[in-house]
Amino acid sequence: MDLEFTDDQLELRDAARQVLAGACPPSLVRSLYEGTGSPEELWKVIRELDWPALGLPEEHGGLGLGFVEVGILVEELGRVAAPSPLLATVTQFAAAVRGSGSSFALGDVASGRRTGTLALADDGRWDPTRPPVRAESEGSGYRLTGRVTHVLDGDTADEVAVVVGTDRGPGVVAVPGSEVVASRQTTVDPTVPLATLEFDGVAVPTERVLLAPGAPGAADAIARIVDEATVAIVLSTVATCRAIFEATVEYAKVRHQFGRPIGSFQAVKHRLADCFLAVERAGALGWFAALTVAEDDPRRPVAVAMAKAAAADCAQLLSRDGLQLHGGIGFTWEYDLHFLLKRAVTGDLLFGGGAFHRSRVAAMLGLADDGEAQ
Amino acid sequence: MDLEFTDDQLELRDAARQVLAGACPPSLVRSLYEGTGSPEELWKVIRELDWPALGLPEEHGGLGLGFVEVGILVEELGRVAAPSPLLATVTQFAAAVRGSGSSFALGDVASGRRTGTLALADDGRWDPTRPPVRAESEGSGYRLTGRVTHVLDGDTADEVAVVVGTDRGPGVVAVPGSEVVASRQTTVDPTVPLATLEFDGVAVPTERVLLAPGAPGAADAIARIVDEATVAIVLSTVATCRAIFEATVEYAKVRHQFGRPIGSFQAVKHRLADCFLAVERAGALGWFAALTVAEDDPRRPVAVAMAKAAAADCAQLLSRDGLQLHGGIGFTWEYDLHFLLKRAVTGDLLFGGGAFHRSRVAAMLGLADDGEAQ
Amino acid sequence: MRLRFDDSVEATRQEFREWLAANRPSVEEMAADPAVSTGHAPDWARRWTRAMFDAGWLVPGWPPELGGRGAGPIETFVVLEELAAAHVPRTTNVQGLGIVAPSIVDYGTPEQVRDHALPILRGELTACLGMSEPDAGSDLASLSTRAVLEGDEDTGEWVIDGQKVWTSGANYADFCFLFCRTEPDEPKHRGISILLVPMDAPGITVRPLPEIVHPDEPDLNEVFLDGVRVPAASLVGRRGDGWAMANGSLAHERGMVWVSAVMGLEEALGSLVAGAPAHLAAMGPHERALAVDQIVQIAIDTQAARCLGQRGFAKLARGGSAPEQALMKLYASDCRQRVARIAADVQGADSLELGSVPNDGHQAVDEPRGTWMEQWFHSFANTISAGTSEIQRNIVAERVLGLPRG
Amino acid sequence: MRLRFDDSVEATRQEFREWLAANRPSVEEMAADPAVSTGHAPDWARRWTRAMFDAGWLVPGWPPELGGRGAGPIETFVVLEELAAAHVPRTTNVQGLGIVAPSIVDYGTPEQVRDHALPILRGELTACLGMSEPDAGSDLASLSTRAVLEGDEDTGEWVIDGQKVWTSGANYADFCFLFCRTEPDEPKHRGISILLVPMDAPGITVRPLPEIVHPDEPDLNEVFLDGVRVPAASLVGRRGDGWAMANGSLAHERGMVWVSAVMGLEEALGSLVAGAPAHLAAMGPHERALAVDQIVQIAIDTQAARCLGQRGFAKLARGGSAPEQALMKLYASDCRQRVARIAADVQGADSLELGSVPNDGHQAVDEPRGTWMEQWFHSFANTISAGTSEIQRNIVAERVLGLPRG
Repeated sequence: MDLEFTDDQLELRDAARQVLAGACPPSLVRSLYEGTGSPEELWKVIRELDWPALGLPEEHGGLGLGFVEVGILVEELGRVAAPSPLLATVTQFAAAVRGSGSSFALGDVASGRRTGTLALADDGRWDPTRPPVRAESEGSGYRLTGRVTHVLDGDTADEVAVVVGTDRGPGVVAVPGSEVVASRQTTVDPTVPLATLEFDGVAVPTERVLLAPGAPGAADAIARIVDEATVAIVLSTVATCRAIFEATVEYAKVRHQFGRPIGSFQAVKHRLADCFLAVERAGALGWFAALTVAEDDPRRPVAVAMAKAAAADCAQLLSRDGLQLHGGIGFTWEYDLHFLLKRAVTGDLLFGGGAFHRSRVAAMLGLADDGEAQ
Repeated sequence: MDLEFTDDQLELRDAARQVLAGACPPSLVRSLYEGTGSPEELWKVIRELDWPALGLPEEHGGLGLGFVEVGILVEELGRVAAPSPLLATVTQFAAAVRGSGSSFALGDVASGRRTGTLALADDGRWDPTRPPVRAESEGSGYRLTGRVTHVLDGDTADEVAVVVGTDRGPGVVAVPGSEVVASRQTTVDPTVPLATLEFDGVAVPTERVLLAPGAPGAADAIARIVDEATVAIVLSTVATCRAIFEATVEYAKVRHQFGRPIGSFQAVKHRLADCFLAVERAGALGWFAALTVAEDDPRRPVAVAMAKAAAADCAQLLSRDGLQLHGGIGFTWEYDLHFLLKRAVTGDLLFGGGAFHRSRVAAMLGLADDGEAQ
Repeated sequence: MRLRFDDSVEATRQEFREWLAANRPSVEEMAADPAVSTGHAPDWARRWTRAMFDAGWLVPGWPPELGGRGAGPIETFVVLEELAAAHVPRTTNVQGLGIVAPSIVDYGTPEQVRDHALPILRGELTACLGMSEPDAGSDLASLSTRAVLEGDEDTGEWVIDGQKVWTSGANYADFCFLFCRTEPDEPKHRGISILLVPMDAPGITVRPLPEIVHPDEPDLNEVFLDGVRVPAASLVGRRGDGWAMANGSLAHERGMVWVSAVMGLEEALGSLVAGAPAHLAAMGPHERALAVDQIVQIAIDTQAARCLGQRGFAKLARGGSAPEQALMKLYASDCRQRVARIAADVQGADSLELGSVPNDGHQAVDEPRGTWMEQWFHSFANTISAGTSEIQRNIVAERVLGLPRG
Repeated sequence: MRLRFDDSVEATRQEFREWLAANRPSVEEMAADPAVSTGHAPDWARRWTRAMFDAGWLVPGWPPELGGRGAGPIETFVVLEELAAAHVPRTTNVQGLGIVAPSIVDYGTPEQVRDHALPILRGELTACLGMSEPDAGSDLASLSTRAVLEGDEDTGEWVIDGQKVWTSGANYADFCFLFCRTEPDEPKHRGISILLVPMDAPGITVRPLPEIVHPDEPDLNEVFLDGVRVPAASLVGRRGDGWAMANGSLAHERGMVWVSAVMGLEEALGSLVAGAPAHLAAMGPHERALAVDQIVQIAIDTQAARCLGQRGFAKLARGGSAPEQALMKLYASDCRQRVARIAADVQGADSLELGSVPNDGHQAVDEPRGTWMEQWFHSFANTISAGTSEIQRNIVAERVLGLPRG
């Protein structure tokens, strides 16, 4: 097992970081918080760099790189709390298309002409075995009914991959964003726009059925899709936490109290050492999980659940200690730290929090009581 | 609510502490650890001071004081890890007799002529609703079958109060120690002697039935008896933890590293502040629970379960940090600290650990799933 | 030790409970015009403070002329307990009633009591507390806002220059209880004095600092003082005694500050337990047990905070010392933070929603309010201000445990 | 990044696995005569070390004359992994093989290599490490055991006086790798040298320090040195370079020390998971969920320790730096402590029983062994020795995060 980046991967990371330093400064993030800006310009830069195409196969206009490279971009976007449709488009929608064995709209995704997302959450619970949207057969297609919450970019995405339940088992279909009734949720982090989608008898023609309900292996394929989306949230969230960590270390070096930098106080040192551990721990588990996705390794379900649980621990600790160690300044709207704090808090809970994922691990270790959600 | 001692109570505490400083030095505790001593001399001192009689009613030769005063003695014994039959005799056996509405052998308990204990644990689980000993009616008495573990002083007590299950519900009987097959368990703390008792058809005549199975309110009475015994373990354990805490604070003041007392390092200070909180927290909850026992207050079941959970937290923290902050010296057999550490570890688990008691609180708050043990 | 108070105490409780029911501000009027800053006293709050003052319930331990009735500490405790149970704030101007007025009563001149303390107690004026500075947060004794006396101590004027920060309520308060350096040549703890400064004095600029939650209702402020002039008679107590008085002020009602913290915690726990079942029902059995256990743990902490507070209180009420009281700020603010985060976690991703809990005005502005996630963010005000939790641990270790300074 | 090693590495693994199956000490012989001190090498252990040496598996990265085969770090890792999977210790003389022999190879003379390092590597001698002193525990640079050179640097003798403590294995070891102060006038970090001292030299008294668990098999010792004389040629490396070498020694195989820690943790977790169901079955559903969650949490930690270790290892193997490696001792020893306590808690009061798990000799003496509660107590040896966890946090904060010294 080799958990370190190759030289090419390091180069990609550095290039991405440099681009985002210019294209996604804190002032852009602030403009979203203050309702004065939009992510459009950044999205243009990202499309020009072909990032949407990075992990897609060459036959669909992609660059043919793998999930590790996609993860590197996800990390860099998370580091700066970037508002961008890339995460949902690539790690949710495209993952759903490809994980379904389809190639629907991948060309448009690669070229950046279409954005997308994944709809699964039932009142804030992401359980692929219990999707909240029902699909009834109608001709050769389906008709959808139900309500999904916490859909990332749900009110702006061009395409929504919907995990649906039927009497024959679950499946995945694609619905145009224009046919969905979406309500933007007012949440703590405007760079992670979430929406509630209502499906009130939306018709899905056969060419938009990505994974036919009842197809052999459908449940496993959906589990894999959700795992891929979950790992992306992990990488993004841990990167955000690392940014909090680095900001806090820097602050501890320059902020003086009692005539010395607060970072020279042992209690501060020890907390920062513990924060460092939390970030490294979640990062190492996150990349291990990403590799199991990249290589389709059978350890994937446990690895992903463990990684999300660790990311939740990390987000809880870093959002708390990052804020506490900054003292009053971090508590003010004017200081940029809270963008990261709120992004960490959001990443902690999207696609399930720590206790949910630990309960999945318990079931997979064979330790949970019967009837446990997997 | 007044959680502070009265002047009389403070006087009792100081007197007890002074007596034990002389009668129970660390060398006595060590002699038990090394198999060279016995608790006999200390027990003689305790009997001469009428401590067994302290909390018993005057009509049975007692001094007529209350559970708070008994708790004060229990704390002082716990502080010095004293080996003594007092705890089991007074807070388990006599509590069982009185809680059953009986006065069996109380005169002999008060005079110190008879010691006693309580048998309830089923493989290390103290659940008054599921006693491991069955009683079958035989004439006007009963015949007992079953096996109980972790009986305090179980191989030496003169009388064993046994919680028994019958088809008509639970009850309590007294069995002479001489009629029981007891095997001493080899456990981490020889000052808290535990034994396994086998009941292989032991006959109990009617005069030894303390609480008749099927009597109205028997289950409640037994719950109250177990709560009283549990609170005593709490007070004893927290007192032991406080002794660890005080020893560690003193050590931190005198042990020098890097040219200064280790107690001047902020990390050590903060850990000791957290230890102080853990001790005060468990102590305050312990005394609140003791008051609910003393005054037969309806908040008792929740208060006792909370107090035992907090005592477990406290014992876990103080056994760990007490040992860690002492460094190598605390790790040696020659240094007396380990008597306290092992006593704390024992008190954490006797009468149920933290998770068990939190599960009781959950049930009492109405938050647990159905079928939960109360 | 015993569980119950004397009958006479319970009689006082009953008397206050009846008076409260008849005189309290209504739920509707509080919700219609909630305080938006700790320096802000809406009309209902001014009337309410005056009613408490007139009836002798405002500071029960004080004599009637100061809004009290010469009651004992246990009676005062019972009044606070009943206010909390009724969801009525004792005041919206927390620093004014809790620290400024008592300090003026303790250290001020009769004129200062008449013109500053009594108006606070009658709900006519609000006050803020000018302590922290950009480079003197936890290290208050390093403050550098300077006041120079021009003229003599009777007829002269103090000229004040400097900057305060994190000044709660300065955007609404009528005057400031201002800590300044007046004796620059003395050791830093001995060079600080306290001045009473009208907030509308020329040279004062208040810049509100929106917070990371509820940024539309800022309570914290920067206060810039540029050649601000106040009469020599604005000095509270003696020159250079400010640090000593600060320790006195902050310790004011030290036997009582835990009460509002614990009751806030109990209220939060109550909301959590009441709201949890709907969320718990959606969880699988394993996740549910973990969520329940978090609730149980904070319930135990809440009970412990109550017991610890009352235990220390009993010791102080008897004139003894109560080392455990030093833990109360640390513990209560930590618990208040955790209860909010636990409650947010129980809600799952739904906790990310903002603004869904209206301000009903029943809490002081400096208490965490709003959704659970908003409360969690807000709770850092308590773990950071008036001595961070880190400083509190140092204080406990050094002053209570006697560990040597580093 | 990838999950699998190269085929050539897997071929080495297979080769070693076959050799191991054919040459390993049997379960029965290890259990019949387990090592009782880290200075103790039972006969089977001596034969085993010699067999590893002869086959070039003992230190795979070294040349054949030193018991290796010039293998790369990944092959070495694979060998350690297979040993752990087979429950065979690499050595019973942990400090000898892990620190003393490599240090002599790095810094010693050819004669020292011949007479001290090679005998360790061939299982003929055992060594202990004389570092800590009563007043120099975490603060090693303050050590005061003194060595004075009588005569010249070729033919003279060092005369040693002082006291060591917590010296693992000193009660069985053949010689000591002894840190002494030889340059009392230099700054304290520059005055320390290393001497090779036979443990049977006149003037050495070893007093075993029974531990709070397993007191009948002490591994730690006090070592008193009273006018002990060794030849001048016993000096390892240069005078006054001892501190620098210590940092070199302790960092030896720094890319690898995590391996045994992580594998010990994985083994402990495996035992916990295997033994838990019987205890879980007796619990109610709520308590069971809490116990399971503790197991899950330590399982996540175990997996994380493995991933962290391998991530840092990959960086080092490429010649980069790996700041996360600095966390490994802290993290692994903390996890090892927690897994034992969690397992004890799962057992409930049954965990109080002592002595019910015999020593089967498959672990090094300095690893936690016995019942879970015994393991828990024993685990403090790792969180205290060779830099307490507190010191480790300081090191991480200062050296890795670049925070200023206090």
